[in-house]
Amino acid sequence: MTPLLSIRGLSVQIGRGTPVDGIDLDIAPGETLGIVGESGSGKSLSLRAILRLLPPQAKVTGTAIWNGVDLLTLPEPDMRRVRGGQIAMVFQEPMTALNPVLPIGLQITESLGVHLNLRGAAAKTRATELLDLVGIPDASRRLSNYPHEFSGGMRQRAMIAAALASGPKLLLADEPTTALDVTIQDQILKLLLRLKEELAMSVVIVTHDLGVVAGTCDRVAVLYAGKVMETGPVRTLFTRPSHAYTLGLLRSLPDAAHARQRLEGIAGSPPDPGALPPGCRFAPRCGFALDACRIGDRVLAPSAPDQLSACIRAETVMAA
Amino acid sequence: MSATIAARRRFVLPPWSLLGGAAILLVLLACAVVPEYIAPYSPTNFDFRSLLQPPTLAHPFGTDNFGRDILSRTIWASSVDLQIAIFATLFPAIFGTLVGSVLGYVGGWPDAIFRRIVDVLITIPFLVLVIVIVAVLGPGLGNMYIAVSAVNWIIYARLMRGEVLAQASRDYAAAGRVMGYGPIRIIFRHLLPNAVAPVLVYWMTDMALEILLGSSLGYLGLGAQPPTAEWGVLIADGKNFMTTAWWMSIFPGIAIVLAGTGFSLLGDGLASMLRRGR
Amino acid sequence: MIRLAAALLLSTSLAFPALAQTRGGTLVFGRAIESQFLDPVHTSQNADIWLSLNLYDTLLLASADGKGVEPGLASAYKVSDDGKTITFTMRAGLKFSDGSPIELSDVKWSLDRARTKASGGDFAFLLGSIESVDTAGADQVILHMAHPDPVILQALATFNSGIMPEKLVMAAPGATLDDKSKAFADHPVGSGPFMLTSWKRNTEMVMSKNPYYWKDGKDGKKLPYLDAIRFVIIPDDATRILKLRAGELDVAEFVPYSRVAELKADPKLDMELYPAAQTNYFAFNARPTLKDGTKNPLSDVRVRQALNYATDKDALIQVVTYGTGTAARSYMPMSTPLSYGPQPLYPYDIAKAKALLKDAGYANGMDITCMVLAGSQDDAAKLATLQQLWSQVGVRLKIEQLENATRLSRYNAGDFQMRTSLWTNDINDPNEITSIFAYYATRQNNRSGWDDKRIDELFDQSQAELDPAKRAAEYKEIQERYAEAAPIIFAFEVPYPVALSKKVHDFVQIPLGNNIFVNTYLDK
Amino acid sequence: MYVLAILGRRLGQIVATVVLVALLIFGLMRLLPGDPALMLLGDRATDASIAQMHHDLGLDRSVAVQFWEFLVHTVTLQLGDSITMRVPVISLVRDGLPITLLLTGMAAFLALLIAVPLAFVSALRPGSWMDAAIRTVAQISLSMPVFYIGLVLLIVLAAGLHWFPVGGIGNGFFQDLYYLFLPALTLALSLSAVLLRNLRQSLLEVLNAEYVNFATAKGLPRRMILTRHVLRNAWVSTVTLLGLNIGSLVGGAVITETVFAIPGLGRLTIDSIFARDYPVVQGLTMVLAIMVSVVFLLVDTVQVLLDPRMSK
Repeated sequence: MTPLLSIRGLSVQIGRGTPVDGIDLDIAPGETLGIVGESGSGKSLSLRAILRLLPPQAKVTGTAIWNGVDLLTLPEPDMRRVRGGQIAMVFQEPMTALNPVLPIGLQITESLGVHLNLRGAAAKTRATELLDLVGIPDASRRLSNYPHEFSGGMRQRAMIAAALASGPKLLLADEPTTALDVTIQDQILKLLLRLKEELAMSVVIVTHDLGVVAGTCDRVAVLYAGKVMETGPVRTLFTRPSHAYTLGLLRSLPDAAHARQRLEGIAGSPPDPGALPPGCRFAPRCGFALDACRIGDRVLAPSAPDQLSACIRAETVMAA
Repeated sequence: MSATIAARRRFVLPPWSLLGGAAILLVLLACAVVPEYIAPYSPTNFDFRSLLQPPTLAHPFGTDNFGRDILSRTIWASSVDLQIAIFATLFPAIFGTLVGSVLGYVGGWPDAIFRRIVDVLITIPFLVLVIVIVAVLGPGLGNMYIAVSAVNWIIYARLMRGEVLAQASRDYAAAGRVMGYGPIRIIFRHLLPNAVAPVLVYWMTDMALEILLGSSLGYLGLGAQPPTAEWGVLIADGKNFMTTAWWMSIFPGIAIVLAGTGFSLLGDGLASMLRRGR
Repeated sequence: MIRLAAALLLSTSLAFPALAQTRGGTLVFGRAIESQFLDPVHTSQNADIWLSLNLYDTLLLASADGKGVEPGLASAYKVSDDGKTITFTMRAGLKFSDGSPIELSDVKWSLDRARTKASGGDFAFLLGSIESVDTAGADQVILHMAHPDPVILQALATFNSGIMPEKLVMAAPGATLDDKSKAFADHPVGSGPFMLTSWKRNTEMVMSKNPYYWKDGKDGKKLPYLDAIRFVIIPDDATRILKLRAGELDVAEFVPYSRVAELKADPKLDMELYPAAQTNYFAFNARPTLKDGTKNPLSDVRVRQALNYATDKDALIQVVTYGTGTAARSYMPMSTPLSYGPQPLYPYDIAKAKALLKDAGYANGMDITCMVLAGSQDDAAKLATLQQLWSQVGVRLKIEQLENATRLSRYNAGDFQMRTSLWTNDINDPNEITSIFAYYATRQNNRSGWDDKRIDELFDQSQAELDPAKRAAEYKEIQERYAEAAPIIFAFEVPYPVALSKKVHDFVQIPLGNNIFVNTYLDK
Repeated sequence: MYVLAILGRRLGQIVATVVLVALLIFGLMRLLPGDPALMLLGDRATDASIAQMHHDLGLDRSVAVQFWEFLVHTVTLQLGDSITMRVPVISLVRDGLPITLLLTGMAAFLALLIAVPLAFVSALRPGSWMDAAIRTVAQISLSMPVFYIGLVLLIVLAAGLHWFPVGGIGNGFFQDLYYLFLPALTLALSLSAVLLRNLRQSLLEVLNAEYVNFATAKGLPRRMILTRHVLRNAWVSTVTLLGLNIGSLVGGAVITETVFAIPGLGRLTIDSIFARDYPVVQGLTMVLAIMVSVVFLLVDTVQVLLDPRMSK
């Protein structure tokens, strides 16, 4: 099956550092892909690099093939049609992602005008439907409200409505639940899954919350210091990780795959993107590391069916 | 992620602006402290053999209508102007900061009174108020400091009050209260150090502003009194000669711009350092 | 090339000056200060005095040389032999600027008002010798004098004797004469060659031609030549000159001396230095003790003389006036009638100064404090020069910078040691300046506290002295005694620096400062 | 009627402020050494003429009586008569206020006109040579005394190139606009430098804000993002700053009006302080205080319009 979006060698360079360093990922139609990693692992950057949302200081290289064209070199006007129209994105903090001085309704309809040429009453009707769809009661009245008049969960719903307004084929969700209460998190995740079915989209969820991945994703990619450590179906990867880092992540959780909490259990801290260690970037913190781990480049290699790992000690890890 | 980029940028910039600002100000400070070793001529002695000379090797900045060397006057003026920058702002900055931090924390009726005072003082044009006070006390720099101090502390107090209000609502202040610290300790050990950054930055801008105010008062005859050399007064002296002896006003003008640039670079640098520190 | 052509054009126009006066046009005059009040009797500021004669004509006019008088609204006058009656014959058909006739009653009323202490303001003393004013027949105005007054004719040519319309003043709103005068002075109607047509305070004042003015021009038609004068207020010297050079002004007054040379070199301008009855001096407090109780060395005449010798007038003239001034020869400006001064007073002489100081017991020098006007570049230059000069005789001169209002208060209270000063005559006679400078009763001799009974006596005599020779002798003695006593530093006289566009002709600022526009005309 | 209540309270505050301003200025003016009579009489003053003038001006009455008269004047908004010009202060206000309003208004407008586009250019390419050039020019105009900027503009643009008249005011509104352009520009330059600094900073913050990323991610055209999402937010702090600077704008007008020979209230205020013309100083500071208070009120209103969060 042809992937919906195919990313090859995606790198982001900022100053002397390379926080994203050659990432390869494929997203299949209808699939939900999770990207996990500690903060600073480059997961958010990668996501934003795809939609070219990074400031000019950030140099992005590689390819991201969408419908046969490379998003990273697409002319700006064409790129604008892709953004929102074909690939949408929701952000972590709805409070900052929604413009505080504009009414919610306007922030939904402006995208309708640009992509679907819907304006005036028609746009308003559609916006009401969208707010309905994301489960905001009394939608038509709420259009004129400002973000500060919404609760946290409602804001996130409103942002999702604004993002999905023009019927995209792919939704990039950047830590969509991190800023929310646990009870609300569930509602939002359920909403995303429902919308995914109803709108027949693919979804990429970036998160540091393994629980979110376990509950929603089909496939998962684990990022560390700007590189993909391991990818594979959620079930197999969580039960039999083939990378020492993944194993470390899972072990750091009291009840892996279920409890939602921050990844803090691995001793040491991620390397500075400006001063990366040679060899495997996880090696300095890794309990499995050998001398061989500290030299040479790592490539993803199959470690199990559908599962790729960059760990030369994959077999030992799987056995652990 | 944007945080990462911002952090990188901060990491590069502060040394530049801070060092640049400090370098400029150090040069001015040298001129201010030992002008007699730097200036080639006396700043006040007339020389009727060289009136209104354009810049030459002997007089790099030219001479004025009394034959005084502009370079020497500009150098000597730096001590007066740095004095203005410091003395006109020192009291307002310190007093205003103290008052503002106390008011921001205490609130209540002292705060209400303060807000009334602010209302009154900011509705009278600053220059008008300063002129009236200077006229009451008599012209001259000393009285200008008093006049500016009487009015300007308000700005610092306002700034500080706002910052402290914001800081006081944060967790550590509450934690301090729970631990039974007195208000004075909370204000001065916890709130003030955290809230002082914008005040410091404004202080730097204010120094440049006061030099300008000094020159405005000089223009109206209320600032530094001749034959004292002060940049603003030097510019005002040169105003009648702008078409015939441009050097009289241009060089002191450049000095003011330099000093202003120095202060604002220093302010920018301090700001980013403090922001990084937080 | 273009500049050369312009220069050629200019030189031809210089070679063949326009012969005839052209009529019409509006003269734009840049003023440094605004008039305040246009009632000639209540006028005390130079800005008001200097324009007053254009609005209010007087019975007599000062002659061009400033020493005598010539007929004005009165076509002839006759002084009786005992000097106690003066009869004026008024011109026929005189009218105010609104077209109403100037009645004899208007003349009587105006002079009565101007000479009475209660209604006459600060200059009533000029007319103090008049006992009563009478009219007779159709055109006679008769002054009965309390005593003969040698100055009365000059006084009648002075601004406060301007003739005003009684009916219109009395018809102006207001309960008292003062209130009426206020209301009237806002929209005055007068007898001068011009009339006020609009006045936006702090902006501009427009005077237009009074169509009923009596005097004929050289072309046989009624004066003035100009249609109007627009006075524009431009307080900043630099701006005023820029505006003149940009052609937006025809005349700019009070050109700083520092720019006289530059403007003289401008081929499009006439830089005029009109002789002025104006003198620069430093006033001393000559009382034995100062307000704070300390001993005042300036009470010793030797010290005052020494300081005069220690002052290099030429240096002052160079520094302050860029060479445009002349050294003082008397306390009064030399254009004052009866002024006496064979040579500049107290030529620069350090040795003499030192000797006098030693004699007075100040061989080791002393401290003197001088009040100056804050922000005045002239004062700053004067004091910087004095500091350098006097340091050579051991005098340490301290400068006290004061804002004008404070300075005046301190001065009037006698709370000063020395100050910078400038005097301008308002009348073509030595009596005004003498009464202020040398006659104790008026105001303690210019607040100096110095007193000379003999001068007081001479002055009293001169006030009623009709014999010109005797009067001249009295004033000569007064001036000699004053010079000897040196209650001031005799410094220098300065001219009025006025820059005019070349197209302006026959404008004059007389030594008293009055701007005379009646003969002024503009090239088309 | 919530709005009306707020407005009412604000008006009350303004009245209280203006009365306090009047009291403060009355007190300060009585502390001033100097005597208006001497200013009027000058060097010709004699003891008799001074006493007469004191009586004429009502200055021989006790301070308490003068204060009472002043209070009555203040409450009835009768500002009294000028001592030096002998005309009602209110007529001076009537002549001068429109000019000062126009001058400061134009200056504020020009300052925005200069600051906003330049701040955009600067903030969109931070660190570029354009950014550096703009910030340098801003620093220079911020460091130059107002009278110097004014004279330079006069010499170059008016006297040199003849694009503008050298000072003064025109006849009628549209000519005034032309005459006041240079002085307004003079005032605007330093203000625009202040605004530019601030606006650039807020633009940098806003441009990095998540809602701008979100707007971009929605596929909105760049221009729409800048005008609708970026500018609107950056406005809030700029308008606040502009409001806070109105007082200093009026202060700057004092100097500008002198340099450009403009008969506004600023110059008149200073001249009257120097002349000890108490009624004029008192009247004008009150009028200026009212003017500044109204501007503050406007600023608050605009802030609420720009940022709905402020209405809380």
